[in-house]
Amino acid sequence: MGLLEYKFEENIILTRVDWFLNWARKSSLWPMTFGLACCAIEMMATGASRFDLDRFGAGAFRATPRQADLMIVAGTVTLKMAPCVRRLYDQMPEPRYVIAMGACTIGGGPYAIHGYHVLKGVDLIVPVDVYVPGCPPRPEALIDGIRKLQEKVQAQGVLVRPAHPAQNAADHVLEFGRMDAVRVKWDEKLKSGGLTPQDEDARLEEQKEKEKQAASKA
Amino acid sequence: MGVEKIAFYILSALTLGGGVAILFSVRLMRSVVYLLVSLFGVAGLFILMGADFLAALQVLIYVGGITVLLVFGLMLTGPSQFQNQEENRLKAITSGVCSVAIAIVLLLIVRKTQWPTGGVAASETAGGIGRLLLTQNVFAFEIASVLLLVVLVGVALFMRLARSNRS
Amino acid sequence: MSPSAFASSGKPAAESAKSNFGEKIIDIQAVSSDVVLKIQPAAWKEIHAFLKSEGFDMLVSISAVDWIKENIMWIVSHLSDTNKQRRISVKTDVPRDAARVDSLASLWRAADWHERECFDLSGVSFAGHPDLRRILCPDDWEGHALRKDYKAPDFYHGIQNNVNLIDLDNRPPIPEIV
Amino acid sequence: MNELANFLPTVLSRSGLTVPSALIPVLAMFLCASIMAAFMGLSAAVLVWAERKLAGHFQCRLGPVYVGGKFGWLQSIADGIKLLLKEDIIPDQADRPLFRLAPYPVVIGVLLAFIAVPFSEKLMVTDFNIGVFFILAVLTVEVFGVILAGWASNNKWALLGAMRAAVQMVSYEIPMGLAILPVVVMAQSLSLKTIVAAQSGGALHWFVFQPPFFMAVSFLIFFIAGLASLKRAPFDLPEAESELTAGFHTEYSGMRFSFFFMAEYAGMLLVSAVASALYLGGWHGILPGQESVWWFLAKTGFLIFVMIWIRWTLPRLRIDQIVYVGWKVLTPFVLACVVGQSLWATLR
Amino acid sequence: MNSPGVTIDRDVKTDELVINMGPQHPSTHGVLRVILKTDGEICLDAQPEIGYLHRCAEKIAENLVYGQFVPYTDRMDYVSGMGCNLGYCLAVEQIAGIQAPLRAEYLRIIVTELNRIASHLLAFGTYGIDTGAITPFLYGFREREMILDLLEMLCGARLTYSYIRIGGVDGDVPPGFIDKLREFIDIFPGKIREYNKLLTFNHIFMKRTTGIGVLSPETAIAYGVTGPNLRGSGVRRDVRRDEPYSVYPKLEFDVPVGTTQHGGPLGDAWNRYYIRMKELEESTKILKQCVEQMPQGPIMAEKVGRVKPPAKTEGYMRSENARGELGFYVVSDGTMQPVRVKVRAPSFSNISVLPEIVRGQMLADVVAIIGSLDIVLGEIDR
Repeated sequence: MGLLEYKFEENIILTRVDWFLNWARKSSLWPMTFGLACCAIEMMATGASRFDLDRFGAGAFRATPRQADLMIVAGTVTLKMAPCVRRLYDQMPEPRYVIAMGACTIGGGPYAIHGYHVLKGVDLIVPVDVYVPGCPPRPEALIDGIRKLQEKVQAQGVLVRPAHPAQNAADHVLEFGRMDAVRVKWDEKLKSGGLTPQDEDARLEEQKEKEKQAASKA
Repeated sequence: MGVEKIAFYILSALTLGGGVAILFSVRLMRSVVYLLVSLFGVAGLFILMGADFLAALQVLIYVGGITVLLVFGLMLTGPSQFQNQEENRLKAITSGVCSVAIAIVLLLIVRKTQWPTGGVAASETAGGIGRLLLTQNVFAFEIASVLLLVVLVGVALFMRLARSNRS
Repeated sequence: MSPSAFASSGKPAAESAKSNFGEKIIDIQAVSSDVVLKIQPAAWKEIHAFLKSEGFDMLVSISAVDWIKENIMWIVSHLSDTNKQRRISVKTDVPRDAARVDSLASLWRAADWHERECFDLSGVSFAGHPDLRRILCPDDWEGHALRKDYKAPDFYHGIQNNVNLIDLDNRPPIPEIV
Repeated sequence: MNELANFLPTVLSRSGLTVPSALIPVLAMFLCASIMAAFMGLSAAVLVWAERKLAGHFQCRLGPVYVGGKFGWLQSIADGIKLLLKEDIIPDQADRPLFRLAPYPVVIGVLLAFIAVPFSEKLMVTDFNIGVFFILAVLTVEVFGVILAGWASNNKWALLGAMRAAVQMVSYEIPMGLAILPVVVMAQSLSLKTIVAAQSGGALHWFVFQPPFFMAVSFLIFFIAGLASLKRAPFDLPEAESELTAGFHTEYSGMRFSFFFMAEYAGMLLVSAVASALYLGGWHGILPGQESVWWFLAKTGFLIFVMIWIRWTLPRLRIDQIVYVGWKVLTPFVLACVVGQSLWATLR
Repeated sequence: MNSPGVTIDRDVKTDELVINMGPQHPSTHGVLRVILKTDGEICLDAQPEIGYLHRCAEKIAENLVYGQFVPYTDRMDYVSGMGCNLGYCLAVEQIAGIQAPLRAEYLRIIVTELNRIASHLLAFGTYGIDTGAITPFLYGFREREMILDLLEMLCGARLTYSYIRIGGVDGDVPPGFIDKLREFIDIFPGKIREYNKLLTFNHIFMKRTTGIGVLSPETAIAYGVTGPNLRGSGVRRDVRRDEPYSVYPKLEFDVPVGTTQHGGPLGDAWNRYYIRMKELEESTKILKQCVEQMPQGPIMAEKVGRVKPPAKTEGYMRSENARGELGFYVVSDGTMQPVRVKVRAPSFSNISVLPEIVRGQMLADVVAIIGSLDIVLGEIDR
């Protein structure tokens, strides 16, 4: 679709086509079999008989990221696991979506303060579409998250760039733009001799500077 | 020039092209694929001659059996051996001479033999082949099957010996 | 048998150890759950070998307790006897900056992982361990987390790790993870 | 196809088109091919949906409900369109030409085999006089595609999957081929049309129910070997999800993956269709004189249901057990059946 | 090669293949990573790599007051959180000298045993998936939902309960709970028979799992393997019976051990699995007795208030969780925060035995063996 994406002005036929393509995408969100911790058990329960995720067409759990559309990050991501999560995300084909399930995934949860080895939010390493809070969220909550994601997908532009980018739930696409920019920047750093502690210090400085500015503004 | 002739040229090109490609391909796995193409060409030629039983046999045995075994062997022997080894010049010369000699002999045979011409419209080749195998050519057929049996028993025996040696 | 009876079930073994090792056993304590043999660090392995021959065939756990004020570390092991249902515990004091005892990996296979964990989290080194490396934290992790003076890193491979520095409204850009 | 070729000129002339007579067979061929491809795609879609619904009901849940109305009947359409829209990834280290090539033999193998399937007395593409044999031959091409896919992905799981596929095929090709022989002995022909025609006259004349029941055994063996050659549970080792993540198609995404997916379901249809033609009397009904394509479809559907049922009930075998079953159980039994049936046919 | 059932010869000499299984793999039960060295289908070596879920619980414990750590214990063995709650609370009660009232003890045992059943049902289901049968998983979850409903009535949570508190339990049973529990106890034995029919005695399943991953009693004890895995090897050891705590001395139950009468050797994967199925029955028995014996009375010890054990006291509490012997070693320095909480997780020792029992098995068996050990990564990595 890369060739056709955003290549058209808005008109009634293409909008219908867009609607149809988005309908297909949202009706068949195949999640990846990817459980990290406690939330994974609730994710399994969501797929099981009582809650039956398959009703929404999202029940075909795929074991390989290549065939999945949706990564439900279910459970605490640790720093040791973070590169793996990121690699799995990179291996998924576009369009891909991420649901951050549970408090730990959203912001470290109960492990945020003293958990030296816990990632403080999975959105530090992958862009997230829907956040489902809870510790762990009930299956109903996850289903609600998937419904929300379906709404978001339905509002996306496929052939036509939506009139109001903010409406395009996605920010998904914008998110990618941002990510690529970051990637380029870091790639350059890597080529010029790799990351050094000084780089991290510089970033920290930058961060503090920003905070100061924000504080002074306020 | 009918459809058949066009088909004949296409299939021959596939067969020969596949064969040549096998020779010049560096990766063993790709040459297996070229072999497949060549075999399909031959099968097509058989169909063109009305020998559809033979064509099916060709696909079943060569594609289903032989190439799969080849691939299996390739997979089991590890990635380092998938590239053709660099051969020395002497080997190249000897093999070249041999293949040229074989080609000449084959050509001579083709020239000398009186090939039966004309349409052999066989409606059901399978029955005919079966009849021939069990009447006229029964001896050759049985010899071939005995040969295969000997090979099977031999392999089983080898494995048994190797196993008892180890334990 | 009541729970308190279990707590003292290692008493005879502790006493026979005391009579065998004498000076090397500093004290026999009775805590709420076990009989604790308090020993010299140098005798760590031989006393465990003795207890194993006494019938304590299962090493349940090895843990270290960091007492930063006293500048010592406890290294504690818990043993149990699967046949006679007895339990006993062994404890030794080592200085914080030279936390080091002999490895028990040759006595119990279970000690392998327990000691690796103890090394990883508390920074106790076990002499004679076959493969003493980190087990829970990544290999390039710095510091030993369960030491009382441990401070978590602010960054790990470009990922922010200090929750106080993360701007919640404006999350930092996503880094390329190397 | 020949009927179509005869029928075509009248249709064309009626619609006012003039086509050179030399092109008519070619046109008929194209028409047939596209009809078959459409049929295969559609039936695969229906089967995917049916499997998901059935699996749901086997597992005390509903399966797809919301997509496209009441029964989720548009589910596989949505899946298919989504798969078409997905990004097509070819891994960096993969053998690119082979990686691109691999899905096609898989689909073409199954599609070609459909040529020889007799849906009813009239409704079949062409009646080969070696029909059964042709189907067997063409199916091997499919497995070659699978092996190629596993190899070209340059992924260890995929490679293991491909190796398993090869092993499985070598073990099950022979029982499957031999299981056909008793039928051939009875019908005195390799043509599927003749074979089905030989079973006319009610359920008692179907080959499965022929005394002395060598046929029933060989039917079972054919069905089991067919399951194995389709890589369906409990023989789904090449793509064993819990062991090899997704086996030979681990690295395939989007469109290319959908080819494998489609081929699996079309393969189910094919094996069931062939089995019902060979043993269950094809288009003949239970009572004498009933002849309809619906009978054929009903029998095929029943066999597909059994396949789905087996899949959602049984655990998976291990590779050595699969080889054991293939060589040491099925092959001797089917050989006995062949010999027994031949003796029966000559002595009778 | 340590399995008498299956012997595989290396007939064809081929290259060794190093495969990295996990941390994301459908059958590593979480984020376990196993580095496999294989020769074709035969596994020559397997090294488990853990730590992908290291959530620093022990460090967190040192920064919280005693009572606040209870929710974190839920998240250790997140499949049977009640057992962890119980172990931790008993450990703290031991060093702080608190005694929970009798009704609370009974309630604790009821919820722990219910949770044990839920945990074993999950193990049963995922083991089905590991061996390729998907439906048992959903059957297991069907009954698991009933248990979760019961527990939800008690404490409002489905997975992470924090129902057991230091000094007692969080709340008394709501009306209707006991009836629902009785109903569950009545129908559950029938369901166990259904599971056995569907999976346990399935021919293919038995062929797949008997004789693989044989764990001898000596190896098991040397590695500190406990719980159903140890009992599968024929060692009759169960903390509930051997060193009883809470009200277990008053309850009658069997400790099932591995058997050879179904064809496999002692300590194989099937036996480990079968022990869990047997324990489902035993837990149901315990539940029945608890419901009958439970007295009226308070559910919280008086004057628990802020827990502040005396300085330099230590206690090591062993309890039998669904996966084996769960130990909490709590050391106090006289403040309201513990100086050290060490968790002796059963799965930690259970998975360390993996290299020993997968050597020489086939790749599919590796998956079946990991499944039969029934590990929970939250507890291994803590």
